[in-house]
Amino acid sequence: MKHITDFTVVTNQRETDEFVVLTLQHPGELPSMVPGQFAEVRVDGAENAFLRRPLSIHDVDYSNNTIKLLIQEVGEGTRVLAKLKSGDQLNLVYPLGTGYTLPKSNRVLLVGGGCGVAPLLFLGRHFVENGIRPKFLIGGRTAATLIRLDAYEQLGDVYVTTEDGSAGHKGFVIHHPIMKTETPEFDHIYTCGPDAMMKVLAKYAGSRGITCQVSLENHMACGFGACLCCVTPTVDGHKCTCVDGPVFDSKYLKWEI
Amino acid sequence: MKHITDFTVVTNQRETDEFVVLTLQHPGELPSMVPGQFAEVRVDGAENAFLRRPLSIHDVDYSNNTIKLLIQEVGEGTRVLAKLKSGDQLNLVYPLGTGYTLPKSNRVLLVGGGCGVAPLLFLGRHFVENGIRPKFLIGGRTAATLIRLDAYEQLGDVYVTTEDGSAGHKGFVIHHPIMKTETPEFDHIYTCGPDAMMKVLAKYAGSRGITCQVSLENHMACGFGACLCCVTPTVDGHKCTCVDGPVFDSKYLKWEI
Amino acid sequence: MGNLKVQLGELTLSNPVMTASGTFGYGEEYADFVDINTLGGIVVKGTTLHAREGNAYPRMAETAKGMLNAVGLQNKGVDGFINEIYPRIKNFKTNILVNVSGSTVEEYIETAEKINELDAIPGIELNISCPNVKEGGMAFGTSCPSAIAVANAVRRVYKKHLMVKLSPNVTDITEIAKGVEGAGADSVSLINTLLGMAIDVNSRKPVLSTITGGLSGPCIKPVALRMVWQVAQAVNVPVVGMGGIASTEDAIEFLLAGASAIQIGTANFIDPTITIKVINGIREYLEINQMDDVKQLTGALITR
Amino acid sequence: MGNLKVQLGELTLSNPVMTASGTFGYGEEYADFVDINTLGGIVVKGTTLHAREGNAYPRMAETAKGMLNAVGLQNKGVDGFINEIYPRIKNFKTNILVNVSGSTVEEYIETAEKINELDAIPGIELNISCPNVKEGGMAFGTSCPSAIAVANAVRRVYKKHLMVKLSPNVTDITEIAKGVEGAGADSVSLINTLLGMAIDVNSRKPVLSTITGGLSGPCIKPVALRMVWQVAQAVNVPVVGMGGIASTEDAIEFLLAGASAIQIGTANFIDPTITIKVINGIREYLEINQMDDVKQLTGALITR
Ligand SMILES: Cc1cc2nc3c(=O)[nH]c(=O)nc-3n(C[C@H](O)[C@H](O)[C@H](O)COP(=O)(O)OP(=O)(O)OC[C@H]3O[C@@H](n4cnc5c(N)ncnc54)[C@H](O)[C@@H]3O)c2cc1C
Ligand SMILES: Cc1cc2nc3c(=O)[nH]c(=O)nc-3n(C[C@H](O)[C@H](O)[C@H](O)COP(=O)(O)OP(=O)(O)OC[C@H]3O[C@@H](n4cnc5c(N)ncnc54)[C@H](O)[C@@H]3O)c2cc1C
Ligand SMILES: Cc1cc2nc3c(=O)[nH]c(=O)nc-3n(C[C@H](O)[C@H](O)[C@H](O)COP(=O)(O)O)c2cc1C
Ligand SMILES: Cc1cc2nc3c(=O)[nH]c(=O)nc-3n(C[C@H](O)[C@H](O)[C@H](O)COP(=O)(O)O)c2cc1C
Ligand code: FES
Ligand code: FES
Repeated sequence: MKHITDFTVVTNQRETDEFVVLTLQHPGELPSMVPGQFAEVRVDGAENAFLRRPLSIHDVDYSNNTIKLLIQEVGEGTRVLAKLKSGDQLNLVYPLGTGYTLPKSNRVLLVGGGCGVAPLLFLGRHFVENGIRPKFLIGGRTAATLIRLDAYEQLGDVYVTTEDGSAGHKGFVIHHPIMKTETPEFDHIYTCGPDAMMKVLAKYAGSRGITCQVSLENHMACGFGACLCCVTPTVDGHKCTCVDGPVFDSKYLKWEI
Repeated sequence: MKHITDFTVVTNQRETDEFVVLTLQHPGELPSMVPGQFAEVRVDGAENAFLRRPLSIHDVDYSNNTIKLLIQEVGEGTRVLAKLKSGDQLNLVYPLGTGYTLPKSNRVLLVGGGCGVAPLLFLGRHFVENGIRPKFLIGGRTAATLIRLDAYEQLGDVYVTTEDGSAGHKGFVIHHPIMKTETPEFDHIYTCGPDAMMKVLAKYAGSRGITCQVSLENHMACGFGACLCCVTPTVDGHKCTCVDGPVFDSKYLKWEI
Repeated sequence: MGNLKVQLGELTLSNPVMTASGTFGYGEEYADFVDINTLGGIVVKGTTLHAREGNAYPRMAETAKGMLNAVGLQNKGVDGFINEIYPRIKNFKTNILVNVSGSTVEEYIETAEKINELDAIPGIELNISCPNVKEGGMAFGTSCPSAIAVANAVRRVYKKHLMVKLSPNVTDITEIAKGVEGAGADSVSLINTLLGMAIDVNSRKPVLSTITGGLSGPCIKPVALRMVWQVAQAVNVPVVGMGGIASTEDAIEFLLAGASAIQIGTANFIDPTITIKVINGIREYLEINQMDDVKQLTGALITR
Repeated sequence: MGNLKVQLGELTLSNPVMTASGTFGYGEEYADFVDINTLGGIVVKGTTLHAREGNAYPRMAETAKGMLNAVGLQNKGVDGFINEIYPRIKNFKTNILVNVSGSTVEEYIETAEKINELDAIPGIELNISCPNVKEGGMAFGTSCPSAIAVANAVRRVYKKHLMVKLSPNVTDITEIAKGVEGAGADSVSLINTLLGMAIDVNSRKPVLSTITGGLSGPCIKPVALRMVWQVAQAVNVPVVGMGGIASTEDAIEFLLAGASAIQIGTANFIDPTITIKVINGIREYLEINQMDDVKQLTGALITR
C-alpha cells in the first residue's frame, strides 16, 4: 500500500558540500518498506521544481518510526530539500517501486557510486537482519565524495575506490582487487549508481554466472505507474522504472553492454 | 535614478497576524527617496509569485542606510516576504514612481487605511523635517488591525476610526469628527488606502477647496513604465500608475465619485 | 448542501470532477490515495486497436510549471484492455470512459466497436489530438474535415456517450468543435496538450526522444481556459474543460467559462489526492456563495 | 574570445540579444539598469498610424510562470513617435526597430512609409500578431493570405530591414512563415503571445477588461521553442526567437533550435538587467564549449 504523508524533519545532517542526510519522523507507525524502494518527495517553495523528486529510502528505523533520505544537491529541487531544517514538514508519497530481492546465497556484494549508495544502507541493514553479512564496494571521484562510510562499516566490510586514488583503491569500482579474483567471493551483486558503472557490473556478473540487481534512476513524473514516462526497454518490452523497478535483474533489461 | 540592489534583512518585526515590518540594510549610502515612492520587490522561493511585488517605502533612515517596508499578508508573495529572517537578502528595484508633493500650507491631514498607512510614516517624517506637524487619521476594521500607531504618534496627532468601534471613533475615516467640522483644520489631504476610502476623501476635498493627493495600488508588471499595464484614466488619458503615480492629485484622475 | 451532480447528455456524473486520460492510469494506481468511486468519472489511458510500445525513453521533460510528455500511446491494445484490464476495473462505481486513438479511421472504428460491447464503459473519449504519435493522432484533430470524418465514422458504430477531445494546436478551435458537434458528438473535451519542445544545452540534444512532445500542467491553463470559453459559446453540447487544473479555484474558473465538467491531469502527479480536494472545494464554494447547484456555475462568467 | 556578432540580412547585431516589443518601452526606461548600447537591438513598443489609448484597466493578470497582458497597443501614434520619442532615442548606438501595427493594410503602409524616413531606425518589426486589439492585429497573422498581403504591401514601401512577427495562435506556423518570406520579409520573429484568459472566482469576472489577453513568460517557452525549431527548418531567412527567455540556457535553446538572434520580453520585468546577463552568459557558454562564433550555435541541435 502506498501512502501520502507529511513527515517532520528531525535532523538535517550535512555530510559534504554535496550531500545531506535528512532524518524524517513519521507521525505514527511506519508501514513496512523494502530496500530499493523510494519516495516521491514534494518540493515546497521551489520556483522551478514542479514535479516531485524521487529519492531512495536510505535507512529505516521502525523502532522510532524514522526514515532517512540521502540527498545529493544537483539542481534546484535537491538544493531546496537540502536546506530543510529540523521541524519542517516534508510530504512524501511512498513506499514506491519494486525493491531488491533477497539472495539465494549469503555471498553478496553491494556496489554503490555517487548518490547510488543511498539504498544500499537500508539494503545492508536488511541483510544483517536476515543473518547475511554484506560486503560493500563504494566508488567515488575523490575521498571527499565518499559519504557515511562509518554507517556501512557497522554492517559489513567496506571496500573503496576513488578515481584519483585519494582513498582506497585507485580507479573505478570494477578495478578493485576483489573484482579481479578468478573466483569472486560473492554470488550476487546489488548495485545502484551511474548507468555506466552498473553496465560494467552487469557485464562482469553476466560472464561469471553471478546475479546482478541494478537500480535505475530514470526521470519520473508520477512515480507510481500512472504516466508511463519512466520506461526502460526490457525483454518484455517497455516497463515502468517506477513500478516494475527501480530495481531490475540486469538480465531482464535490454542493455547494450 | 533607479537602482537594483540586494538589501539585507536586519529585522522582521511582526505587528499583527496580518502585518510585519521589515527593516532592510542598504550596502552603501542610500539614494534619496521621496515619500510615496515604492520598490518592486523580487519574491524568491515563491511557487507562484512570478512578478515582483510593489511595496511602498514605509520609512527611511539615511543615517544608517536602512529602509522599512510594511507588509500586509494577502497572498503568496507577501506571505513569503513576511517569512524573511534577519540576514536574508532581498532584491529591490527602487525608488520608483512619483511621490507626494509638499503642501502650500502647513495644515495637512494624512489619511490611511489598511496597508495604505505604509507610505504615510515616511511622508509624516518628511513633513516634520520640513517643519510641518502632520495630523494622521487612520482607519481600520478593528483595533487589532491598527498598526504602529506609536510610530505615527511620534510625528503628530493621531486620530483613529474602527468599523466596530473597538478603538477610536466608530465608523469609517470620513465619519471622524475632525472631518465633520464646517471649517476643516487642514488644507491638504494625503491619502493611501482602499479606493472606496480615497474616493470619499477626494469628494470631500473637492467640495471644500482642499487638495487631495491619493496613492493608487494598481496591478503592475514592471513598475517603471515599460509595460503599460498599470494605467489609470486621467484628464490627459491613460497614465501609468507606476511612473506618473502612484500618487496623483485626485482632480487629475477620471474618477467616478 | 449544494448539488454536485451534472449531466453530460445521457451520462450522469456524481460531481463534475473527472481525471484526464494518460495521467490516472486505469484508476487502480490511485486506489491507495482516493476512493475512485467518489469521482465524477475517470478517463483511462489512450487505447488503440493494436498494442503499442510507445516512444523511446526519455519521454518526459519538466518545464516552467508544467511538463512535456512523449509517451506515444503506450497501451496493450483494445483486446488487452478488454481481457486484462477491464475485468479488474469494471466494478468501480464511477463513469469509466476509454480514451480511443488510432492511426486510421478504420482503427478508430474497430476500437470503438469493441468498446461498445463493454457494459461497464458508458462512453468513450475520442482522442483526435494526441501530439505524440507519428501517424494519425493530432493530425485528425487539427483539420476540420478529418476531425468530422473520424467523429462521423465512430458515431455510426458507437452507441453510448461520445466525447470528442479537441486539440489546442489550431487557429480556430470553435470551428472544429462545431464540426464534431455536427458529426454527432455528445460532448467535447478540451484541451489536449500543446505541442512543445525542450533542449538540453549541455548535450545540445532535444530532451525528448521524439524532439517535440505535449505540454501540460498549470502553465497551459490560461490558453485552455480561453479555449473552453470560446468553445462553450460556439456549441450546444456540454463542454468538459481541462488544462492545468490544480486547485478548486482553477476548476471553478473552467466551470464559469462554460464547462459542465472538468478533468484533472498533471496535477495528480504532484498531489494524488487533488481530485478529492477539488470535489470538496467546489462543495465549499457553493456553500460560501449560497448556491445550491454546481450547474449554476457553468457559464456564469460575468462579462457585463 | 568568441564572436557574438550576428547578421540578420543586412542588419548587423553586435550580439544576438534583443528586447521584445512592449516590454522594454523605448529603451530609456531601462537606461538606469543596463547600457542600452551593449544590446544587439531593441524593438520599441507597438506603433500605429494614429495615437491609441489602449484597452481599459485591468490589463494584466499574473499566471503560473507567466502573465497575461491586454495593453492593446497604447502608443502616441507614428507622428508622436517621430516627434517626441525618436529625437530622444535616436542616438542610442544599437539597432532600434519599430514594431508596427495597424487595423488596415493602408495603416500599416502609411506607418511604415513614415518610419522609412528615420535614419536611426534600420528596420521594422511588422506586428501581425497582436491578440489585444479588436480590429487587425492578430487577425492578419492567423490567415496565410492576409499575412502575405500585409507583408507584400509593406515590403513595397519599406526599404530597410523588414522583420515579420508571427502569431503562435495558428495550426501551422511554418505555412505563414513561408508566406511572408515569399512576400519579401528579411527575417521572421516569433512568437508573439498566446491567446489566454483568467477569471477571478470571487467576482466571477474575467481578470482582464478585454476578457482574453496575451500570455507571455517562461510558461510559453516550450511552445515558442517548438515553433522556432519548425520555422527555422521551413524558411531561409533568419529567424529571431522569443517566448519565455529568462536565462542564458533559455537563449541558447532558441539558438540551437535555429534562431539567429533572440528577444527577451517579460523577463525584463523581473530582472531589468537580464539582457546583459544573457549576453555575458552566451559568451561564457562559447568559451566553455570552445566555440569561437555564436553563429555556430544557430541550428546546431543534434537530432541524430
Ligand atoms: C528511483 C530513484 C531514486 C533516487 N534516489 C536518490 C537518492 O536517494 N538520493 C539522491 O540524491 N538522488 C536520488 N535520485 C535522483 C534524484 O531524483 C534527482 O537527482 C533529482 O530528482 C534532481 O532534482 P533537482 O531538482 O535537484 O535537479 P534538476 O534541476 O531537476 O536536474 C539536475 C540534473 O539532474 C538530472 N536529473 C533530474 N531528475 C533526475 C532523475 N529523476 N534521475 C536522474 N537524474 C535526474 C537532470 O537531468 C539534470 O542534469 C533518485 C532517482 C530515482 C529515479
Ligand atoms: C504602488 C504600490 C504600493 C504598495 N504598497 C504596499 C505596502 O506598502 N504594503 C503592502 O502590504 N502592500 C502594498 N501594496 C499592495 C501589494 O503590492 C499587494 O498586496 C501584493 O502585490 C500582493 O501580492 P501577493 O502575492 O501577496 O498576493 P496575490 O496572491 O498576488 O493577490 C492577493 C490579492 O491581492 C490583490 N493584489 C495583487 N496585487 C495587487 C496590487 N499590486 N495591488 C493591489 N492588490 C493587489 C489580488 O488581486 C488578490 O486579490 C502596494 C501596491 C502598489 C501598487
Ligand atoms: C503523461 C501524460 C499522458 C497523456 N496521455 C494522454 C492520452 O493517452 N490520451 C489523451 O487524450 N490525452 C493524454 N494526455 C493529455 C491529458 O489527458 C490532458 O489533456 C492534458 O495533460 C492537459 O491537462 P493537464 O494540464 O491537467 O494535465 C496525457 C497527458 C500526460 C501529462
Ligand atoms: C506587456 C506586454 C506588451 C507587449 N506589447 C507588444 C507589442 O506592442 N507588439 C508586439 O509585437 N508584441 C508585444 N508583446 C509581445 C512580446 O513582444 C513577446 O512577443 C512576448 O511577450 C513573448 O516573449 P516573452 O515571453 O519573452 O515576453 C507584448 C508583451 C507584453 C508582456
Ligand atoms: S513515473 Fe509515471 S509511470 Fe513511472
Ligand atoms: S507597471 Fe509597467 S508600466 Fe506601470
